[in-house]
Amino acid sequence: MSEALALNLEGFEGPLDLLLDLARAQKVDIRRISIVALVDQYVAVLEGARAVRLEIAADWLVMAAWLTWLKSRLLLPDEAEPEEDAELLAERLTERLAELDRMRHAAFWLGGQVQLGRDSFGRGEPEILRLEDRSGIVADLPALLRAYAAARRRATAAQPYAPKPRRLFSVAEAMARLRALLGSAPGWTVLQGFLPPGLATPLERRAALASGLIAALEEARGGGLELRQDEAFGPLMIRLAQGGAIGHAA
Amino acid sequence: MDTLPEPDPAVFEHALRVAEALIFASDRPVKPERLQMALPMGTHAPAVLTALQARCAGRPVELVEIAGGFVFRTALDLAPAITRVVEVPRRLPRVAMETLAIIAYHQPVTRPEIEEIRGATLSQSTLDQLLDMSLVTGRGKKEVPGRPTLWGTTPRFLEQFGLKSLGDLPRREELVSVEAALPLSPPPA
Amino acid sequence: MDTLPEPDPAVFEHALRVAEALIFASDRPVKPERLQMALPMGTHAPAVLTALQARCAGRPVELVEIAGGFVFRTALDLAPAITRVVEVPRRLPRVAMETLAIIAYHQPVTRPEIEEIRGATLSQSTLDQLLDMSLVTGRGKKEVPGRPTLWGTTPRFLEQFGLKSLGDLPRREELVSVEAALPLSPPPA
Repeated sequence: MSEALALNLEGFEGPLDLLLDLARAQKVDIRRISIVALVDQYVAVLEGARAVRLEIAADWLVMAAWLTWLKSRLLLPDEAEPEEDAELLAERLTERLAELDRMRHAAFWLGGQVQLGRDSFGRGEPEILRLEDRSGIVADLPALLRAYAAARRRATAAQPYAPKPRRLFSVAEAMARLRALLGSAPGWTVLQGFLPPGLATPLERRAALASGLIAALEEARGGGLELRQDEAFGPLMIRLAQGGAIGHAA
Repeated sequence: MDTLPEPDPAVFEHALRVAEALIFASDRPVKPERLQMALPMGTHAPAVLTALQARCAGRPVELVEIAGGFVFRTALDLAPAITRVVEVPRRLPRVAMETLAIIAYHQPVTRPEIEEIRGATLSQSTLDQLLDMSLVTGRGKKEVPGRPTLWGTTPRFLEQFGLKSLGDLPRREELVSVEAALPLSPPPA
Repeated sequence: MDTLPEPDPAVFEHALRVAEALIFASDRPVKPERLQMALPMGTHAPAVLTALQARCAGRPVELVEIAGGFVFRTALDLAPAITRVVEVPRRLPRVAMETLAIIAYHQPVTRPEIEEIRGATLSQSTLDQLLDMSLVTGRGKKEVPGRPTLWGTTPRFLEQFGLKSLGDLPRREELVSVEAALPLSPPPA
């Protein structure tokens, strides 16, 4: 007897499953079942199962404890307000059982439907109704332009780094040039006239001018030439010192 | 509504041929809009489908409306003969069927919610079974701590059980059995 | 050969129904031996198949013999109506797109020149791709040793990129800063 009960318990998918089965045994609308009777039946089944097997899953025992508590609340005379409304809890349990019952009916209804692959069969080997035309391409002008810019940037970046050669006119070069040219230039001449040709950038020209000025000042210090500037920011004029010989000073 | 002009009988006949071929060749329900694209000018998919359905009645392969479209399906009386040769897929166990019913009625629904309704834990293998058969699918996450996946049924579910839409499922109130006794009443025909 | 006894017409009719449903549901051509397993006693697959083939002649779906078995196939005349042509345009690979852009801006240009501009070798397959799509074409030979082909774009190129003429292309300087540009021939006018 108790053996049968234990086996019985194993056939259920959890306490709610068993409760639903017991509720159905009352043969009334699930919403009108007697919770008190249900609790007694549940506990009885569980006790029977415990007689043969002690290791009953915790959720079964928790449900038993909760149901016993619920039963005691329901049986108490309504005196003071209980902290939780037992009627409400019983109603909630009933509603849960009703929902599980509905879902079980739904499963049963589904099982009775005409099922594909069991009662009726679809096309086993469908035909391909799609023909892919791959002749077109996705490409628009922005993509083309991006590609061009990207290719050029990458090609440029791939060039080995070579610093731009900068033509600088050193002071030593400037002095050599002054010496070479001044002899052939009679009288006052603008300093810029002694700068080398072919200076491309403004930076190179300013650097050359500075070198030229330093070279001229150096020669003037040695007495080789004379400098003159008539006004602030005016042109710098140079000439060979009277009687002097450039290059022999210092 | 405007009354549609009567189509030329030859054109209508051609439309029937096109419809039969298109639906026959397809492995999934053909929606009227899809059929309309293939039909000759002046013929209308709903009228063609109605005529085709009438013509195919009683044939070994019948035209049925499922999952929002039309498909050919073998007649029910032939299943025993065919199953002798065609491999029959395994039956879904009770747990899987119940879980599927809960997903169908409560979708989108999370796994903890399914477990709550069934009052038992849901094993991964049960969910895997339903996923393998493409009967259910994930439908995003529920914005609660843990972000559990929301489950729902697929168009394949409708096809499997021959439903036009989820609206074809019995209403919840109809699922209550007043006699409340096992075994359950047989399903509606 | 023995002459087979004439089967009961009702049984033969049922055999025809079974055959039609089975072939419809099967995922591969049905061999007569396989069909035989599903047929009612006293009916023979070859005779049933012959009768079914005759019955389906002229229908939108015909019974055809393929690879030693039988399958239903939609009639050939209906193929254009039920086949949907889907355009699946391809994306040009990056190398092809860059090569095309360089040809567009530097035409007429030889392959070694393209390689120099891209700073990478140009595979024949890339050039073939552009030729296959009629985006570029040969425009004579350059009169240098080896006489390499000069490449230029086609009217199809203008069409693809929605250009009235090559003059519609933005100027090169607007795309690549002067600093970055290598000394190259001027862009098309």
